[in-house]
Amino acid sequence: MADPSLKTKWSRHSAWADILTASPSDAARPCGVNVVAREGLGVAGIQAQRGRKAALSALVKMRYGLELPTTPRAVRDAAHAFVWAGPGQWLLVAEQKESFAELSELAAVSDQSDGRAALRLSGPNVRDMLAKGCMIDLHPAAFPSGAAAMTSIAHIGVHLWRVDEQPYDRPAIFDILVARSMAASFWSWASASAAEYN
Amino acid sequence: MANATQPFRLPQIGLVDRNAPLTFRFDGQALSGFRGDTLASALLANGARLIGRSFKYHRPRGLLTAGPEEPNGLVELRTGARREPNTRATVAELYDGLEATSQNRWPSLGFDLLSINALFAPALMAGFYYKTFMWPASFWERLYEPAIRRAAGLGRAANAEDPDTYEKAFAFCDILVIGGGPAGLSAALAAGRAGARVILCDDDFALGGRLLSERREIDGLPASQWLARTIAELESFPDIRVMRRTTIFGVYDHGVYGALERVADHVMAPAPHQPRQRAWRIVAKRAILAAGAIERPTVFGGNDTPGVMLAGAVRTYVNRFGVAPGREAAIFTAGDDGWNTARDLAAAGVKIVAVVDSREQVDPNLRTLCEGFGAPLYAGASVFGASGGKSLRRLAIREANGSVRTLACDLLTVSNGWNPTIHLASHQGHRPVWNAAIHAFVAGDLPDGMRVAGSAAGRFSLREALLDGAQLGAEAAQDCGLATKQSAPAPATDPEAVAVAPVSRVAGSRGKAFVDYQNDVTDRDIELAAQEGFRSVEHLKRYTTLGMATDQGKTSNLAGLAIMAELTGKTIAETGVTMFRPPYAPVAIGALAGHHRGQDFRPVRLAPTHQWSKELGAVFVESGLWRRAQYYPQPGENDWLTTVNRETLAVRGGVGVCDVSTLGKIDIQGADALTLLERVYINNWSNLPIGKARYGVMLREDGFVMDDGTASRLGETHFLMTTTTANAVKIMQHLEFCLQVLWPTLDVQIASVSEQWAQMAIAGPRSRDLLRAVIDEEHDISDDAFPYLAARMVSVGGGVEARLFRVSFSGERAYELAVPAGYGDALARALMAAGRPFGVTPYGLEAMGVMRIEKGHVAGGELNGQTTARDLGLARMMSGRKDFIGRVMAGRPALVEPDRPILAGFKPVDRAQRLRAGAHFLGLGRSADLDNDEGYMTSVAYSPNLGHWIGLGLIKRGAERIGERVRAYDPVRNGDVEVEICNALFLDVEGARLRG
Amino acid sequence: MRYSIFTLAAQTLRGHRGWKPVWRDANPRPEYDVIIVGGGGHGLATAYYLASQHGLSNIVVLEKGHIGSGNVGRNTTIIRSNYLLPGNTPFYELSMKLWEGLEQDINYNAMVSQRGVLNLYHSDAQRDAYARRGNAMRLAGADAELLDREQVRAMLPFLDYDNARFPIQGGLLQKRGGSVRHDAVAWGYARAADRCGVDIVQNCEVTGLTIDADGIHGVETSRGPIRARKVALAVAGSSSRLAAMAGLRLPIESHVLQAFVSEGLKPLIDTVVTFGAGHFYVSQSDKGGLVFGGDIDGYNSYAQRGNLPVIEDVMESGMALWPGLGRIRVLRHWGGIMDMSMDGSPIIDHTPVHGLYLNAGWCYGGFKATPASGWCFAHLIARDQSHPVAAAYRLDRFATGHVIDEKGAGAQPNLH
Amino acid sequence: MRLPCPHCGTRDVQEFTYLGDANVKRPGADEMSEAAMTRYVYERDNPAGRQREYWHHSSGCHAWIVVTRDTRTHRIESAEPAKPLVQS
Ligand SMILES: Cc1cc2nc3c(=O)[nH]c(=O)nc-3n(C[C@H](O)[C@H](O)[C@H](O)COP(=O)(O)OP(=O)(O)OC[C@H]3O[C@@H](n4cnc5c(N)ncnc54)[C@H](O)[C@@H]3O)c2cc1C
Ligand SMILES: NC(=O)c1ccc[n+]([C@@H]2O[C@H](COP(=O)([O-])OP(=O)(O)OC[C@H]3O[C@@H](n4cnc5c(N)ncnc54)[C@H](O)[C@@H]3O)[C@@H](O)[C@H]2O)c1
Ligand SMILES: Cc1cc2nc3c(=O)[nH]c(=O)nc-3n(C[C@H](O)[C@H](O)[C@H](O)COP(=O)(O)O)c2cc1C
Ligand SMILES: [Zn+2]
Repeated sequence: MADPSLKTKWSRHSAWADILTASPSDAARPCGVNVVAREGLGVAGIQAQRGRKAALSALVKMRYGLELPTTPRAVRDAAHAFVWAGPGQWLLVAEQKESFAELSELAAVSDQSDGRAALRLSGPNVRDMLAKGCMIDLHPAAFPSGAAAMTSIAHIGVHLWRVDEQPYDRPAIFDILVARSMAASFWSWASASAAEYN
Repeated sequence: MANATQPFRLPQIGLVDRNAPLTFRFDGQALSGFRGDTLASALLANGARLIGRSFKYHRPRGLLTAGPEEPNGLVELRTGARREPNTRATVAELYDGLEATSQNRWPSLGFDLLSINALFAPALMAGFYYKTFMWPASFWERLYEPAIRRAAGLGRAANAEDPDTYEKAFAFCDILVIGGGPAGLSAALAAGRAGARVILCDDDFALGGRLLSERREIDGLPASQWLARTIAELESFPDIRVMRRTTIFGVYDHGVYGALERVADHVMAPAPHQPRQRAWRIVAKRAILAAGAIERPTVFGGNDTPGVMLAGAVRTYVNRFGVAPGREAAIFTAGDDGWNTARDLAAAGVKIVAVVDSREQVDPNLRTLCEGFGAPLYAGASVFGASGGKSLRRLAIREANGSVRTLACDLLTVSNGWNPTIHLASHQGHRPVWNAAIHAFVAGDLPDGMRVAGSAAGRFSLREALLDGAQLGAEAAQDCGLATKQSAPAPATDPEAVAVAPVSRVAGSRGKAFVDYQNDVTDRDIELAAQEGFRSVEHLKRYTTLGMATDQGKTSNLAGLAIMAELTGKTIAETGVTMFRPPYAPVAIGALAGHHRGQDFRPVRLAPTHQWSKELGAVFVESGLWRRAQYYPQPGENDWLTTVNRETLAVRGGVGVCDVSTLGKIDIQGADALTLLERVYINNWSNLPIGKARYGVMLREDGFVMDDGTASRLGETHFLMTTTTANAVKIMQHLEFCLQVLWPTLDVQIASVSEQWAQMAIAGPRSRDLLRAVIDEEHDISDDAFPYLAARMVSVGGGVEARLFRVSFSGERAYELAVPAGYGDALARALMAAGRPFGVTPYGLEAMGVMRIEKGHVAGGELNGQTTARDLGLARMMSGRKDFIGRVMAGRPALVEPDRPILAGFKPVDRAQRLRAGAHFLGLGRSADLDNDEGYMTSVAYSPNLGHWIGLGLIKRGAERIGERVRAYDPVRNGDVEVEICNALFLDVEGARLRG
Repeated sequence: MRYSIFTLAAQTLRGHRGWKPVWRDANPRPEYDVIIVGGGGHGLATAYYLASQHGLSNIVVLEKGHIGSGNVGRNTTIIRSNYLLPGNTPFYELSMKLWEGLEQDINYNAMVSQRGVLNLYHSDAQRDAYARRGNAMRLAGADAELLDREQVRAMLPFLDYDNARFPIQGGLLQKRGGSVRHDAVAWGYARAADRCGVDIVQNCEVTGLTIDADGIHGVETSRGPIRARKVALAVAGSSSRLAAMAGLRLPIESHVLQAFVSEGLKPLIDTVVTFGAGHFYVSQSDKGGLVFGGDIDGYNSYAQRGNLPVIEDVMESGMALWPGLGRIRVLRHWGGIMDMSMDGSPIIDHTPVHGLYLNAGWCYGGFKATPASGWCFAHLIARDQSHPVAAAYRLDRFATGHVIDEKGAGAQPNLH
Repeated sequence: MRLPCPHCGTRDVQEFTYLGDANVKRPGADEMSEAAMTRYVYERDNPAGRQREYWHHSSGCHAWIVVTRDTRTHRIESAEPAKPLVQS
């Protein structure tokens, strides 16, 4: 389903506008940390209604072909990810903005597409960089592919999950969401923390 | 043996890199050293012995140790904004261009006027200040205290903004190994071989611990080979992190360890993007404390004379740094270990002038060794006086038979046994226990997950260090669920003797005998403390300041309490030891703050229209974490009041727009959503139709007002609640508590959508006209279709979903229009473009505040956590038909006392006078004292509509006193204004403007 | 022996052989008129004022460890009377007046140093709240000045005015506020009480209260039972534990507050400063250490030590306020267990048990209260009637709603 | 400190908000009185030892949890969701 607001002439302001101005890296050298802003995502908060968790799982399975995770994990395919967001709660992250109305039968759905600013972080030093603020263990043994967590970094709440399928000793790729209003502060921390690797 | 510029540098010996000469300055004098030196070793190499002055008596002091326990050798390192006072020369790594200055002396290190204190020393006994300086009382602040302060302190802080940056970091492991000496290295190796995730930290820049300082063999080869091999193997494991220059400074609950990594302290200035230091929070399942041991001095007269040094430190200077701390050395030892120093000094070519062994029985082998030095051995003897002022010259020795002799020398090495470094084992309040066999305290109960290995466990031989490490490393790996392979046989070590019969103090000393060097605590001070009743070790510490200096008594505590034990006739075990506290070694405040300083102290929250406001020249104000537009000055307006008046009048006269995105917005859905609202708000919700909003007030459980805001019914079981900006997070948490804990059976789902929606207030008589121009045509917003308090989904800009609410804070016809935050900027611009014909004016928080005060709406000033709904004139809202949070407690006698201050309006009687929030109300003609205090002004504004200042306030029986005059008394701003009490509604009493 | 420059000089000549114990280390007798439980500042001051103001002398102070080992010996030494609410202001002002004459009264130099206490504000709302408080202080006869940014800058030029996340707009200054040498308060009161005949018994833990229908008859201790018809509790962080021995539940939680001291430095800062936008306050001790602290750790604790997050929070706040702290090193940090009351204000009252008196709920601000607390508690114990300035500190105020909630934080002891 | 969130796993205490004693129960409609509410709102056992207490995983999953902890040693015995397992 296409975003109904796409016909507007109003322009949508990226959460990273005026913030992610230039790449912090020196193009000539390989980067320790790569940062990509994820734009245009559709994000929805989903909470099962009382007694409807199983039905919701079934609906998600049917409609998206994905299994709703019941532990802190992200279950994804190319177009969608269902990320655990607390007991009975998920974030649905769609590569493109779309309607989530279908799920409203069984769940409280709240659009969060504009409320979250998303980054994809990768590179050989991505864990070193995240360790400068992230209070959870991102070692592959503790945070394998598909693991997800809500936590805070540098006093900013984040939702992050591992999206790569890399073997144990390969650098990982993380998707990370922060509140839109704090994107600039998050970047101030992230760019300072990555600086020594770029 | 001399090197032209470093006369005390030994040829060939040591680990410094002779191919990397470095230059540095001490007190302005250019000196040189090598890479691998510490400032201390380089100073000694250059023949510098006087390094600093003591705290109280300003006595000349030299180096006592070679490690972090150093009490004397403190300097100001670096210059300008990078100056670091009290830096221990013994751990400061030498770098090219280093500058250090001696401290706590005036005018110079060699000639210090305050050394005159030493003359008064007889009066300046422990705690003398408690007994005097009481008369006249006012002289304390004016005279005595400033003098004491100037004399006290040690180094001078830069007190300029620190130019360097810091980082924090978090690390996780199975096993944390604290200390990279033989015990720690073998522990890490055993754990690593078992596949554990290991972090090995060492304070030093080189791994090896005491092995770097000793001439030892492992498996028949120099220990350095074992060291190199072990380090190489450790570094080959991907899951072992070896952290040099990293001190574990504290042990916290549940396996959390604080560590400080000195990333760039060994260079002139950090590289760009490099932090100076990094503070780590390490989370470990298991920890092995392999922190080694600290040597203890003996207390005797003149023991602080520069040139008196600990024997182990002397070996460090000789063997590791290739420096001879003197040319003619006497050895004073209470055990076998002092003899190692004699042997190593002799091997390095230093002349041994005498060995004084306090034990009567000295092993014949050692006697033979002494003969080899060509030096006399005094067994059962002691050194009871050392003298020479700024540098040791002479010793007074009392022999076993009581005869006294003097001896010339420039170095005295003191060996009195070692204390295990167990500070970290005690950080959680576990008391160490006395081990009489080694005459030292060892760790007792341990923090969960910690074990102690090697010297730190009081097992002082190299063999034991290697054995303990290998065993505890393997056990810790097993505890983490890892299988360990058959361990390799422990490496063989050369023989060593570690017997010792410690001497805490030498009786009948000549001259002052220091226990705590840095704080100038002598054995006499301890005697005085005992005499005056300060006999518990904690009293002793606090009364004499023993162990309270920058070294925290690492070398001195034991001697102090041994003397107290002797004076009170108790054992040391009964006497006990003072509490060890973090940090193990002092930690820079900047490191623990990390990134969070200046603008990064706390995150900033920016509204979706921030950029737009900025372009309009808004002046921003901090409001919680948000940065909000306060007002929008235009050219020519040079005070804020002019701007705010213009904005206010523009709204009341036409239309204004204001970002209100910062309000908390909570989406509430579910079959029982209405029930939730009924239980958390004081007023009634059951009759709220779909498509309508209502104002609500919430109480805390104690009956005081918590928050207010509107909630809108978007569907049968779907509501949107707004909260004040300040309470957004708190209310969400409150609702989660209600739903998860108080009423878990309710079928309600809540989600914060505060970030999702940008929201603009559009207020003023022309607001509907303006809206008409931005809202898509198909939506009817006529007053019939969209009356006051309507709430509905609409669309704007040709299909952008939006929510429209007809609510008003300003008292004007007003709307709030919400769009997804990505369109917030576009919305603001569209409103401005469409509003040009109506003279649309952006307004900020100030104008909003003026208008709400004109309408008597309560906000932060009134919702201060001390007011009840009744105080705020909202008692009528409290439903009597239902239960809600806070209902019962709001009925307590004190909350319904008729005399409580109640909300009212206030106008200056002389309309030209200004009002101020915070003024207290006094009856006219009443004196300014507490008995006449009737309440206070909560908020004020200049009303451009009325042409004078107005205020809201809480005053006793306010509602009954309309028309009465009182004083608004504000002495802290020299204010005393006569005001009239009026209705807290200054404008449009009938509400005609609100409805159009 | 009186302390003075003359005795000091005389003793110096005699090699200090004549100094006597500062207080007697008494052994407990079987019975007293009044038992005071807790050898902290409040208990010792109460004993002294009972003896010196009310003529009682058959008094014992029982201390489970050594005197001063509780909060009096581990606090950040700030004294001030800058309170807002009428239940508090006159009490703290009495305390300030007693501090001002303390040393001459007890003949012990506790180093009462009126170097000023400055609370910074960072917003208009905070300014007005401070104005409200400053005005309340002036009405109560205390001194208070509201400074603007430039006046603060003139006093403390090194704070961050230009790049601060929460810029300083000004401050509320109480010049008579300041600091007092913490240990000396305990020792000085102990010496003064001892000279009035009070027994101070250390290493004597109260393990039970002997109560029947007529009230209290004494206490059980680790050194045996002791009888008295009046027992007064002044045990700060242990209040709930002692109250539980009498079957009472208090509106109190015990929380840990941490404190920090830096390495010794030459004089840097002359006043006490509190940061209004974060959790940080700092002063400099006579020895040169910066003494500072911040917020409580935030959960019930009886361990006298804290955890890293709050330590880091304090350092972040410190750096945000005063960027020159960066290279200054923390030397030691420790914690104390505070009796956090549900409205942030203390209790000095009878209990439902006849003869059992309670002094508790001091939160992180009871050091400054020491003299007035002792003064008013002694009054209550001796006359069985509240002292007028402490009349609001009733135990039943939570039931009646007469709470004294300076911060408006509500019934949450960890928010005060 | 580190608290074991039953949903997220063990996390730094910094992610949580403390409320206090979990043994106090809000009086039900039939027992509601000022005296009962005073006990609920103000009075606490404040034990030196084992305490059941409410924490909110505010930087994590937003669940309220009940942690059993020793207030003298900070040692944690257990943690469970505060919300009873109602039909899901
Ligand atoms: C880190 C920190 C900083 C602070 N900063 C300030 C400040 O700057 N300004 C300020 O005004 N206040 C401050 N306070 C608060 C202040 O220290 C306390 O409120 C005050 O000291 C409490 O009174 P007290 O001195 O009598 O308590 P304590 O000194 O704690 O005395 C209570 C005594 O009772 C004893 N005791 C307990 N149980 C028993 C028993 N069963 N039997 C016998 N004895 C028992 C204890 O051992 C203890 O010695 C601070 C507190 C802390 C922890
Ligand atoms: N002859 C004697 O009487 C005697 C006495 C004591 C020690 N020794 C010798 O010392 C060695 C003992 O080996 P060991 O491994 O037990 O101790 P060690 O002293 O060799 O190593 C301890 C290491 O821990 C580090 N360390 C200490 N505290 C630290 C902290 N908080 N954070 C990070 N690092 C810290 C030190 O920098 C040091 O490198 C043996 O060689 C033994 O023979 C001999
Ligand atoms: C105002 C003040 C200043 C202090 N200054 C020092 C100091 O300079 N050096 C030091 O080691 N400890 C200092 N301390 C801390 C004490 O050593 C001790 O940690 C504290 O009183 C708590 O006791 P504890 O650690 O034994 O539990 C100071 C304490 C206070 C209250
Ligand atoms: Zn969780």
